[in-house]
Amino acid sequence: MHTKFSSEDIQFRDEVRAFMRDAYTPDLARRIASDKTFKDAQVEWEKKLYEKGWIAPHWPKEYGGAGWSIAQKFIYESERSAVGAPDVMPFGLKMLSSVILKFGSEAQKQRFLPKILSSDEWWCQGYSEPGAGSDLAALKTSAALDGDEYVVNGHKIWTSYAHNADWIFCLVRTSKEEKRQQGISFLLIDINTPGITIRPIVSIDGRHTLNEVFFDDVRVPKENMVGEPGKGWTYAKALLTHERSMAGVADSKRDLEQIRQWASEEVNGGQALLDDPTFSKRLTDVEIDLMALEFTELRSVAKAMKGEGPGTESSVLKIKGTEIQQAVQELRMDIAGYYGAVVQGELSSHEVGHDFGSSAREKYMYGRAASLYGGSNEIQRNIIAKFVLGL
Amino acid sequence: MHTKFSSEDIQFRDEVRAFMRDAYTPDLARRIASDKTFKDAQVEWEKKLYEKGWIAPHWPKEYGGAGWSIAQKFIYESERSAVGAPDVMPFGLKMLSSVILKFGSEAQKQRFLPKILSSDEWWCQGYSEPGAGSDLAALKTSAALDGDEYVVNGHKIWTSYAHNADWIFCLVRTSKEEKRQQGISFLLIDINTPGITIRPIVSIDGRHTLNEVFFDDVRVPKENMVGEPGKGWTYAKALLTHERSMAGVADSKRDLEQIRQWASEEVNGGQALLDDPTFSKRLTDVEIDLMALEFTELRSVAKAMKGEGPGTESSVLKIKGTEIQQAVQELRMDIAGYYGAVVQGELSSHEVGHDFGSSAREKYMYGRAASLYGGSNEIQRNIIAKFVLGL
Amino acid sequence: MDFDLSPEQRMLQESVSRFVQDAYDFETRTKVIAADAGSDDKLWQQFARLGWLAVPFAEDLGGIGGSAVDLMVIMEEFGKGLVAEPYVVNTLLFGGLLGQSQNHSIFSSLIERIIAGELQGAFAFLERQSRFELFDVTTRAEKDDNRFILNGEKTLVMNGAAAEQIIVLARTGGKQCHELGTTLFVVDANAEGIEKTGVRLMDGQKVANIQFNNVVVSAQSIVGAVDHAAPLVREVVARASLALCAEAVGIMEKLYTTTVEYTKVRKQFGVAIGSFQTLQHRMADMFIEYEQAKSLLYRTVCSIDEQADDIEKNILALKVMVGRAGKLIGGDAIQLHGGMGLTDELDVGHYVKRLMMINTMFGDADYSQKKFAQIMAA
Amino acid sequence: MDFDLSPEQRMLQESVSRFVQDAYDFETRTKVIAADAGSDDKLWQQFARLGWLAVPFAEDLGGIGGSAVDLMVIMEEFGKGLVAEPYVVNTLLFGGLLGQSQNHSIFSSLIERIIAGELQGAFAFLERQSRFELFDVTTRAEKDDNRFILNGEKTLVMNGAAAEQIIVLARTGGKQCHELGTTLFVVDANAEGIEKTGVRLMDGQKVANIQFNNVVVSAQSIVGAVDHAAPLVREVVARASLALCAEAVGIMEKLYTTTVEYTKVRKQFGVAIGSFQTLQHRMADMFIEYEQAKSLLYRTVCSIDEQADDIEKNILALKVMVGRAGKLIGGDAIQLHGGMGLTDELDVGHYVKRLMMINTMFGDADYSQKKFAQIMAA
Repeated sequence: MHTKFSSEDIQFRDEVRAFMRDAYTPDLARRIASDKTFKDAQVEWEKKLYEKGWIAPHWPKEYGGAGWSIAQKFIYESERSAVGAPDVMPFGLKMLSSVILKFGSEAQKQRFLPKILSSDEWWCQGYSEPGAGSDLAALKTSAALDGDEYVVNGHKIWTSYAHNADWIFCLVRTSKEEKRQQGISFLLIDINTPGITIRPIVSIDGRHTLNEVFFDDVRVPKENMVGEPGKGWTYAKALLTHERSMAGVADSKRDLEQIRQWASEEVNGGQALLDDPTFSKRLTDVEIDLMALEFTELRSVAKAMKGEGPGTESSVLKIKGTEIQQAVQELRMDIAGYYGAVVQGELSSHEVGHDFGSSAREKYMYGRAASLYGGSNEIQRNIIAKFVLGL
Repeated sequence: MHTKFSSEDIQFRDEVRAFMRDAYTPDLARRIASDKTFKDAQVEWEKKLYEKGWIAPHWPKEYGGAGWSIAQKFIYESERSAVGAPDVMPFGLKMLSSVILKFGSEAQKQRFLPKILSSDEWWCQGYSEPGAGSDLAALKTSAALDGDEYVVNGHKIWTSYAHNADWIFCLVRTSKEEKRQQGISFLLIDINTPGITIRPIVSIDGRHTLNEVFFDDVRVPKENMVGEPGKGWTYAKALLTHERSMAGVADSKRDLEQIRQWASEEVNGGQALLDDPTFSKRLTDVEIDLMALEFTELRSVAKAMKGEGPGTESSVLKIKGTEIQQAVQELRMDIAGYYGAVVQGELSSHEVGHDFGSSAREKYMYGRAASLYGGSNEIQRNIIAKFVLGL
Repeated sequence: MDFDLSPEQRMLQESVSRFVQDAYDFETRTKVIAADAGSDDKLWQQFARLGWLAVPFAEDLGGIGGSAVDLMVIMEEFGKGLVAEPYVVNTLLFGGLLGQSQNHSIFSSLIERIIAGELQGAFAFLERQSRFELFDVTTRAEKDDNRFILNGEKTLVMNGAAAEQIIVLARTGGKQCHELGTTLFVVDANAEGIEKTGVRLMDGQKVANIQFNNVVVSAQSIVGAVDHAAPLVREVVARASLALCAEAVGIMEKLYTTTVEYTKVRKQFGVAIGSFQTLQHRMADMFIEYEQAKSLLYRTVCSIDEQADDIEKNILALKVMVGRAGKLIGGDAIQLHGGMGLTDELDVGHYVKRLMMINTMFGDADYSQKKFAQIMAA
Repeated sequence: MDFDLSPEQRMLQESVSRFVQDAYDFETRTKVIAADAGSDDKLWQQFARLGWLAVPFAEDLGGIGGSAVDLMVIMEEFGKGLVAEPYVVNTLLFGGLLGQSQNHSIFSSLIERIIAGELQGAFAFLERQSRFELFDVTTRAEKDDNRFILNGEKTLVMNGAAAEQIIVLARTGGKQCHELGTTLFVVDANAEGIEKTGVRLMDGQKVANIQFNNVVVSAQSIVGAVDHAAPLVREVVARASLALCAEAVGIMEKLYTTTVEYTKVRKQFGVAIGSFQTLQHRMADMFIEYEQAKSLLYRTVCSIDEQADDIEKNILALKVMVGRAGKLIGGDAIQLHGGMGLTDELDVGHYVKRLMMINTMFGDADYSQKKFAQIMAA
């Protein structure tokens, strides 16, 4: 029982660390954080990774993957998030690509993978519908074959970054079966096809990442269907198991260090907030939880290194990871005090009178999503009860 | 909107207060608190109330009730618990008596009520069975008519004070019906009847209040059945609505004052525990909750004074009341520190080196029952969801 | 003992509730706060006509001399309707300081105009560094003959963008955090040397950071006594806290009932999500927290109207509970609304933001609990 | 990176686990603790034969020089079996003080006897007033030529009833709570002037309040250095804390699994109560808390065996988490067992009581968290 990495791994860690330090510049960070400059800056970042050969480490080497070991993937993720650098956009590089690699035709691989890899084509995910959220099998968007084309009609919602995307991969209903999952197919759609309308959904943080996507007699070439009709559910399922892996430990660590700093500077009647025992208690509650979670994650990685698949500990990582993130967001809001209410807009921090109040609020509000997305924490507890505890 | 009582009520309050001060002596308190002297002391206390005419305030006046208003009942309860005086044993005076008064024959009233009132006959309640706890309708103890007698066979559990009781009132199955509730009858049984065996159950606080009661061909005169055969469930139900009323506000208040005192005397490295902000935070959490609960109770009493029946707020009172009690018990344990582990037995407090550690532990352990009995807090939340929120 | 409203109070409740239903739906509110001022003068006139602006003022000042219960009734309904108009700041803070000061007679014309809905006022207390310490004041008022010269900055002044008159808490003596040596001045918002920066807050209200550069104020503009602002400020802030807590209780009622209704109609896996036991228990907890907050609100208003000796303690306890229960109810309301709860379109997030604002105002739950603990230990 | 046990460690685990299964069922344990000594000498001999008593001691003292992981393995299994034998006090506290002191060579025969299972020892640190401050010591050792005279009282001394030798923490200088000026003495339990009162604790162990009335001890009986007991005591207490936390993690595993199994078979309203979603989620939370505590335990033992620089921080964090998670898991285990959980007959309540004891030992969760916060702020 030990926590040491091999010397090769440590060498690799140093390489990643150096790359991150050089490539992820403060200027890039600033532009990625702003709605207006986000897409260009994110593409710039992804192209750096692409050139380094690190953009799709989990892909097979022949398609441009890095051939990393589990340990290397973990080290890469830790180093990346330790400096706060963003992950790649997952829709093409993680989600769709695993489906195409496993179930797509050779033509689809040739057509789509290179531009995903180079970040030249952005994807979004068309799964959820107004009547089909956690219960995805209830989806209604239909695709009817008409000659060589599918005609798609329906309404997707909560589509992240649809307004930045070139393509959308959709679950659509191609037939009505007894078992609801069986009539679902997996279809790739050029988002500029006539008949597609994108409506932005402003989130409670005041920002725009989500959209509704309406399909009105949208014609899609039938070669854009992945695999067989009616098997879309199976493909999507295979993908979902890839989704949960990291618990955001490095990010939360960085946030907590920042919070210690801010709390030492925020003064109330002569006493720094950090010296207020009530605040200190809340802060150390989270710090201790995170110290534990870090090792829950390491235990999971160590299992994976021995070839044991990601087990049910991913539900623990998801629940605790998001609980810690939300506690962090709450601490940050509480440090900001009155200034957490500010909607900064075009004002400078000097005009507002505070550095992080407005972004603390945005993160707090946006963070409410963490316990909902990727399988809500309620569903994660169902999973633990069923698959771990056998209830 | 106001909190004032009428001048008659205030006069009554003063009378109760004076009585409690004089009648509930420290010596009596000490003897009631000890397993060995409990029964005699409790009877002595109840006889004082009997002589004052206060032992059964909710009974009709003709049977010895006090004819009190809702306000008077509330005042009495508040004053009684403010000095820590125990309630009367509920099994005869509260539970059985309401069933007999409502559904019993004249002969049963004459036979049983006077001795209940004078505390000369003690009762216990034979409801729960090993396979029938919260789901009481699953009970199996049977009573078969044989001539003029019922022959009872079965096994009751969690029977509080069976070892102190003269009689037991039981729910028994007299026939097997489609609907499980319909075969249940309400039977009064002399606990000294041959065929009855009482086995003590020691609780995790080390004390003995609970018992199992075994019935082996126990013959019970058929005139001891209350009301009609098969209606026992209805009678018991009518009784259950009486059970929840007070949230133990006065007791918790007294406990919290005591805790403030102890915490100011308990010192750690020169600092009194009361001055430790973490402890102070936990203590004031409970105090604030209790300040609110006191008015949740008053709101409920005010409704009752206007003739509106005890509504679903009794679930709120039960949940919050027991949560507060358990938080109080935990605070007391934590003040005691190492000494909370002591099982004092025959040792003096001087020998142990601590005054309240052992009793803090007993109360803490016994207090685990509060969230289970009288409808577990989970069931109370079901009730709120169903009957208040309409879910 | 009786917790029913009087017939007059029921009428008042009815009147505010009808206003919210008829004239202040969520769409209207969204438009009102989107406007630059963050409030609507026509609506304000309606408040005046309905007599609501007179409620907190004593009868000899032309007011109604309303009780704490009256105030609670108005604020709870405002909460349910998420009313963004600057009622608290105009009548309880600005108006309260004027009306409850010992020299209130010289401000009678200002008070008349407040009641008539003709004057927007503000109370500038916060500074960049002061956090929740009301008397952490560095803005200085230097005596210069019969007048004072104001220098400094007040931040996030509620209604500060729209106000014509601003009461400023300034230091005339003593050290930075001392209560003694603080004085209140009524200042014309257009006086020379005043510079405002409008700032939008998350609940839609428009506040202002205000700089005072050698602003000249006369000695007649002093509210209360020189150096002794503290007792008056504390009294007025306590009343405003109570009002905000009543508003919060109204918001919590709205949030828990809205959530219950949503989970009855929202279906997943073929059943209403409100049929899942864990969600039922969470909503039961929302209800319990609401009921407890409401009880503590009743306790507090009764103690005020009965002039009991535990008013300060009750208000602090209420502030703590409203802060904590607000976080719980707000968080669960969003979580149980799922994706919808995360959109700006739905009203839920806006109610939650207002609850968050109220938690912070005049000291958050942690801060209020510390003050509560001090009183209990005294 | 690897969190598997070595083959030797698996054998050790197997050995303790088999002992618990074969020789230490709940009935046996109940009998053992009911005996006046609160432990069983035959079992203790078995511990010695199996080599467990040698694990914590360095090889040059006749021990095995076990790692923190080895210790964890033993203690987790002890936890699962609710083993009441005085392992921690004999090998880690009493034995640890002797073996880790700079003058350990003069105690080699005592250490041999500990390892052989022939000597019961105790460590008397607590006093009536001292609560969690290890060095709040009033028991005085006055120097008198080449010997010391002990006066004072030590309370709730673990294994104090059975111990033949007791290490006493006494004051030889300095003020009441000062670390400096405390000294350790090995004292014969039968020495003149010693008076013991046996006290039973809730986990069944028999401790003693011990009075020292002019007890004469020689200078040779000093463990470590005069006036400088603190570093040694802290080191030994840290190791004992770790061991208790490992025991607690074993207990938590037992409690959550037992509870899950119970709810699978216990029926209400015609279905297993484990099918109710709220109970499922509570058990999911028990599992999560257990997993987190286990992770922190791994973190801590690895940091010790790798001589990392965050050992003290890790042990404190672990102590906090074990205290809190223990309360949650213990409370829910009782609640979900319903009436059965409240009986003395079922083992659940006894596991819970042991968890409660462990929370208190050497400072409860609140206290440990304060010390953790101090390290973080440093």
